[in-house]
Amino acid sequence: MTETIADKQAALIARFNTIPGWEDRYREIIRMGRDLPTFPEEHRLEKNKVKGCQSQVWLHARPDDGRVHYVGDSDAAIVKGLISLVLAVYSGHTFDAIIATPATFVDGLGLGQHLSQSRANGLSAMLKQVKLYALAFKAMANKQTL
Amino acid sequence: MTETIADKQAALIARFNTIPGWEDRYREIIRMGRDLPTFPEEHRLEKNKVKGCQSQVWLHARPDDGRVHYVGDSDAAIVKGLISLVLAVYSGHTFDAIIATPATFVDGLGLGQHLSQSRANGLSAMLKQVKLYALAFKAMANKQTL
Amino acid sequence: MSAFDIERVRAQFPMLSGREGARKLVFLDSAATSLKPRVVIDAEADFYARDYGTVRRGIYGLSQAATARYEGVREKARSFLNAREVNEIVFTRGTTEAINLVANSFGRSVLKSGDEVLVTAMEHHANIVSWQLVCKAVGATLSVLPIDDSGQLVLAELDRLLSPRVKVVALAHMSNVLGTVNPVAEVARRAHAAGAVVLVDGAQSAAHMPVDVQELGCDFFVCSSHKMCGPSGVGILYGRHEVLEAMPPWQGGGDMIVTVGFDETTFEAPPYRFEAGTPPIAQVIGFGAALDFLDGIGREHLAAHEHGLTDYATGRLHEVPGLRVFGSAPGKGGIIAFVIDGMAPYDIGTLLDEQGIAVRVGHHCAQPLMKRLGVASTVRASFGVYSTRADIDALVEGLHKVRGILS
Amino acid sequence: MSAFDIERVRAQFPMLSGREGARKLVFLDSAATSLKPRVVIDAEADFYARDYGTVRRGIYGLSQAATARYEGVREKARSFLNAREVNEIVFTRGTTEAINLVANSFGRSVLKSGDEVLVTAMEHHANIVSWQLVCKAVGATLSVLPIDDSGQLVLAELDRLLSPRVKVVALAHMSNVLGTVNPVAEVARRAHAAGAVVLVDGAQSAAHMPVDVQELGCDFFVCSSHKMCGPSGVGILYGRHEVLEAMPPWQGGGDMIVTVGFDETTFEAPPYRFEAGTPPIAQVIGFGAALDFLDGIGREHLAAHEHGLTDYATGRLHEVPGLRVFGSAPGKGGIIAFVIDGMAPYDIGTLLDEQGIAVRVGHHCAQPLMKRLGVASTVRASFGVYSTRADIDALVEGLHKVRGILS
Ligand SMILES: Cc1ncc(COP(=O)(O)O)c(C=O)c1O
Ligand SMILES: Cc1ncc(COP(=O)(O)O)c(C=O)c1O
Repeated sequence: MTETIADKQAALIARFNTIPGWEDRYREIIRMGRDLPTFPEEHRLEKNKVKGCQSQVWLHARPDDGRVHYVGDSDAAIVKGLISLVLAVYSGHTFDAIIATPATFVDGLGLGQHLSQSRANGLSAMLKQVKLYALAFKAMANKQTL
Repeated sequence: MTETIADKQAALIARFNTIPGWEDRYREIIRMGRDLPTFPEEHRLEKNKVKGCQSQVWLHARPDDGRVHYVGDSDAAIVKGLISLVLAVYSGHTFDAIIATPATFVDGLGLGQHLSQSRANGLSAMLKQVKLYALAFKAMANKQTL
Repeated sequence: MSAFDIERVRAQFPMLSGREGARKLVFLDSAATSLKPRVVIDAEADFYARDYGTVRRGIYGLSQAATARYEGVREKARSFLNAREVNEIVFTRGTTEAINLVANSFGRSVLKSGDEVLVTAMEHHANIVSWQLVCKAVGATLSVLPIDDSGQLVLAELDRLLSPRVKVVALAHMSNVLGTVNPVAEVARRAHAAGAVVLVDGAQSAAHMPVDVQELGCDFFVCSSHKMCGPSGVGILYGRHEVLEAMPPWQGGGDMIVTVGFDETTFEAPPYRFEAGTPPIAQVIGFGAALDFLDGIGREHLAAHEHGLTDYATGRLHEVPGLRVFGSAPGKGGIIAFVIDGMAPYDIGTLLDEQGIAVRVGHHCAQPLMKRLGVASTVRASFGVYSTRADIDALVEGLHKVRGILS
Repeated sequence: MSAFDIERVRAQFPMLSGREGARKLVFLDSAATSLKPRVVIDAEADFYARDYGTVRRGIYGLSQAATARYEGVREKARSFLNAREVNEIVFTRGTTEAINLVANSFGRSVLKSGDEVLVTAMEHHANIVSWQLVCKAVGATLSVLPIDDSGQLVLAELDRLLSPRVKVVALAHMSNVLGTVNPVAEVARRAHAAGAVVLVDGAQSAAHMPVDVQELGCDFFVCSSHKMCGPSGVGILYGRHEVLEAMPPWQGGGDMIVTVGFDETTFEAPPYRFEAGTPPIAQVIGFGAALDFLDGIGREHLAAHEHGLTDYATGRLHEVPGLRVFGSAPGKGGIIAFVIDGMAPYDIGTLLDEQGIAVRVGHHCAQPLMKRLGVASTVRASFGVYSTRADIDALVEGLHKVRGILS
């Protein structure tokens, strides 16, 4: 895995910029949501719900050798697509890379401004949760090596 | 007593209109306050206080053969003057005349607008109290004649 | 369809006419909050710029004049609701605070352990949680009048539920989800016969139909300025004189007292007893302009206009395959909640927003009702005085486009 | 005297510059409420006209943008008070509601029969009556830290009064009558050592000096927008995270819940837990413009300007025969309460008003303090960012004229 988080964001933006209309950009997002791996039912728990979203969002993560692997789901197709974008960008990277790299790609996708600034749609809550997992795993790992 | 309440109001307004500056109009009001008969100390009671005034105001009334006689006082010189105006207009008139005749003179005195529209200075509270006495005495009188 | 000139009405709303460069707004969320006419915006701004003063405290002219205008709006509000006395009108921050005032002042002084507060299955959280908090504090319980599948109260259950333990009946005048207009006068009559007082949540009705609190026969009626073409931050609690008079103060502070001592304090009569501290002065004055605006149109005309839109919208929405509306009570108001099979309300709302169409998505602060309806959330379109058939046409077209993207 | 251009400041206040035809206003009642700069009036009006939407509820763009601005003001307020976290800022209607929130939520959950709330002899009714009501409900009592003849707290009495029964110490940052700035950090240190939490009433300080809640070390700090060049109808409760976090909700309604059921309801974290219902949205946004305005001037400059005026006014007022000022604490703020021998404050205020000079007359919502001072009421002149020596000169001249009429 040589591609950085920043590389992946740039690639995503480039790809979306080739899609002309907003309808097709949403179609692409929704399509990506459909490709999201099935969310394991054993993780569909209250504690894995991301708070502050207007739709239901689940996010689970596991650490693996200094990296984080995420799975996610939502009952809304667009949000599911956004999750798949977020995970495509962040999943599988190192604790430090995830913690250090801000999510800049959302503004570049050519979607309504509200998707990026919203407390309501939960994208920011989701991104926060992604980072919190990395922070928590890093803290645990440091403790174990002490 | 042939002069009506309306006559008296008109006379007051006419008199004040001959006074050129606001300072002298206030001096005249304050002078009239000084002429107010001494308020009988036995009536300086909580129940005779007029509520809703920014200064302290006392008002007492007694019925006499279908007419109301008022006495009043205040710790503020201007308010005392206003009381004396009000009593000069209303005191000694019949229940019905007092109840029926609105106080129109205040606007005509050439004082700051605030004196007339105020809940705070208590002029309206005072006028209300003047009418309430007349109403109450009338009700009592009707009951006695039943 | 309407007895007034809708284009003239719309021209008075800068959000609809005056946003240069912005896309035309299709605003279908009037049940959440209404747009503001120019007269309301100006009333508040001019007050700050030319006539600003605090109320009830100053003897100087500006303060006296502000007080007179503030109290003048109280009289306007009395007349708007046809209350008997101006002292029956208390200004609050809005509906929510008004209900909390009643729950805390009236509720805490009257409710005892074992007592009940009866609400309905269609209430907004404001009319549930406020009572829950007080009930919990005093050991009382909440009971619930159910609704049928058309979204109407099951009145047949009312008398059974009105046990002598019920001290308060609190219900919406108009549901913010179903649009149902409840038979408040009938409920109040029966509640009074059972010895309970009645609070009517008029958040959704006040700006959309004539309201006469004497005809409704309720003890309390509450509403929010911001849903009535007025400023945010202000609302009305109407309380029947005898009930208000007997209520202890809730919040303590300036202007609600007669005398304050460290040992003993005596309180003003209503409404002042319930207006502690500096009130939302400029907002009350703006609210006065909103009441004049609504009365200038005439609430019968307004109700007729919105009923026409509701009928039209109901018909047109049924053209959309898989669309299901919640609430089919006869005479329902201008609020239409719906879902479309297989599509998340969030997705529908987001894709309508991309088309400049503002609808509300979610539980609408009525989670218990959502549970009763068997959904987690719905889309909701709601109308105001400025809404048009063109708005509804845009919604229906927008929904067709949404379907094209989502399926 | 001032490090900023006072004429440029004044030009921004329409009440001082833009009232065509009106007499020049000498406004000396800023302690009651402040005038508004154009930027604040416009921020609110433009929001209604161009960007109006409700907050926290809509997924459509207008609502999202309104939410972002609303939350942006929360961050401005955090920075204005130097709170640690943005979640420590709760929007209320004003100081009075903020104190009542603390008294009811914190007070009712912590205070038990026999406990005490310690206030001072110079408090505003808002910081007395709110506590009295709660004390009465739970069987606690109010104790009082006295003041000396210069209008300063008698700190020597503090430790004696800080018995283990004292759970709350509530005091003004600046007295609204005496102008005294209290040594809040010192009081907070000792109160914390005794196990009490500390509420600081910042109604009079927030717009007139730099405020740093971390330096003050208080648990709560409250203030009102309308006294800070901002709109009426909004204010701030700052609460230290740990304390706020542990407090139960006060009012129930929309936006303060996570889930609502008829059986059980769970609540949001602070600050949302304490903001039930639709908040004063436009007012919060206008308040943000006011905070920017004050910060643009710089609160050190502002404090220096007002101290200069206070010194100047104190000197000039002593020219008036028989005039007696209450409060001579070193470093006092821009508030001067006085009486003139043999003249009722009401008469003085009325005759100043005739000359276009607005001062406050009365008990200033501080009846217990009036009793301590041995008067029923006083005249009060108070300054704001726009006040000038010319205002003070007009006052002194006006008082000479008043004497000429009254004596
Ligand atoms: C010291 C103090 N506390 C509290 C208040 C009450 O503020 P508000 O009326 O804005 O709630 C005031 C102002 O009147 C005050 O000066
Ligand atoms: C029926 C009903 N009750 C209460 C409320 C709460 O009103 P507010 O948020 O203005 O206090 C609303 C609006 O959200 C409502 O629709």
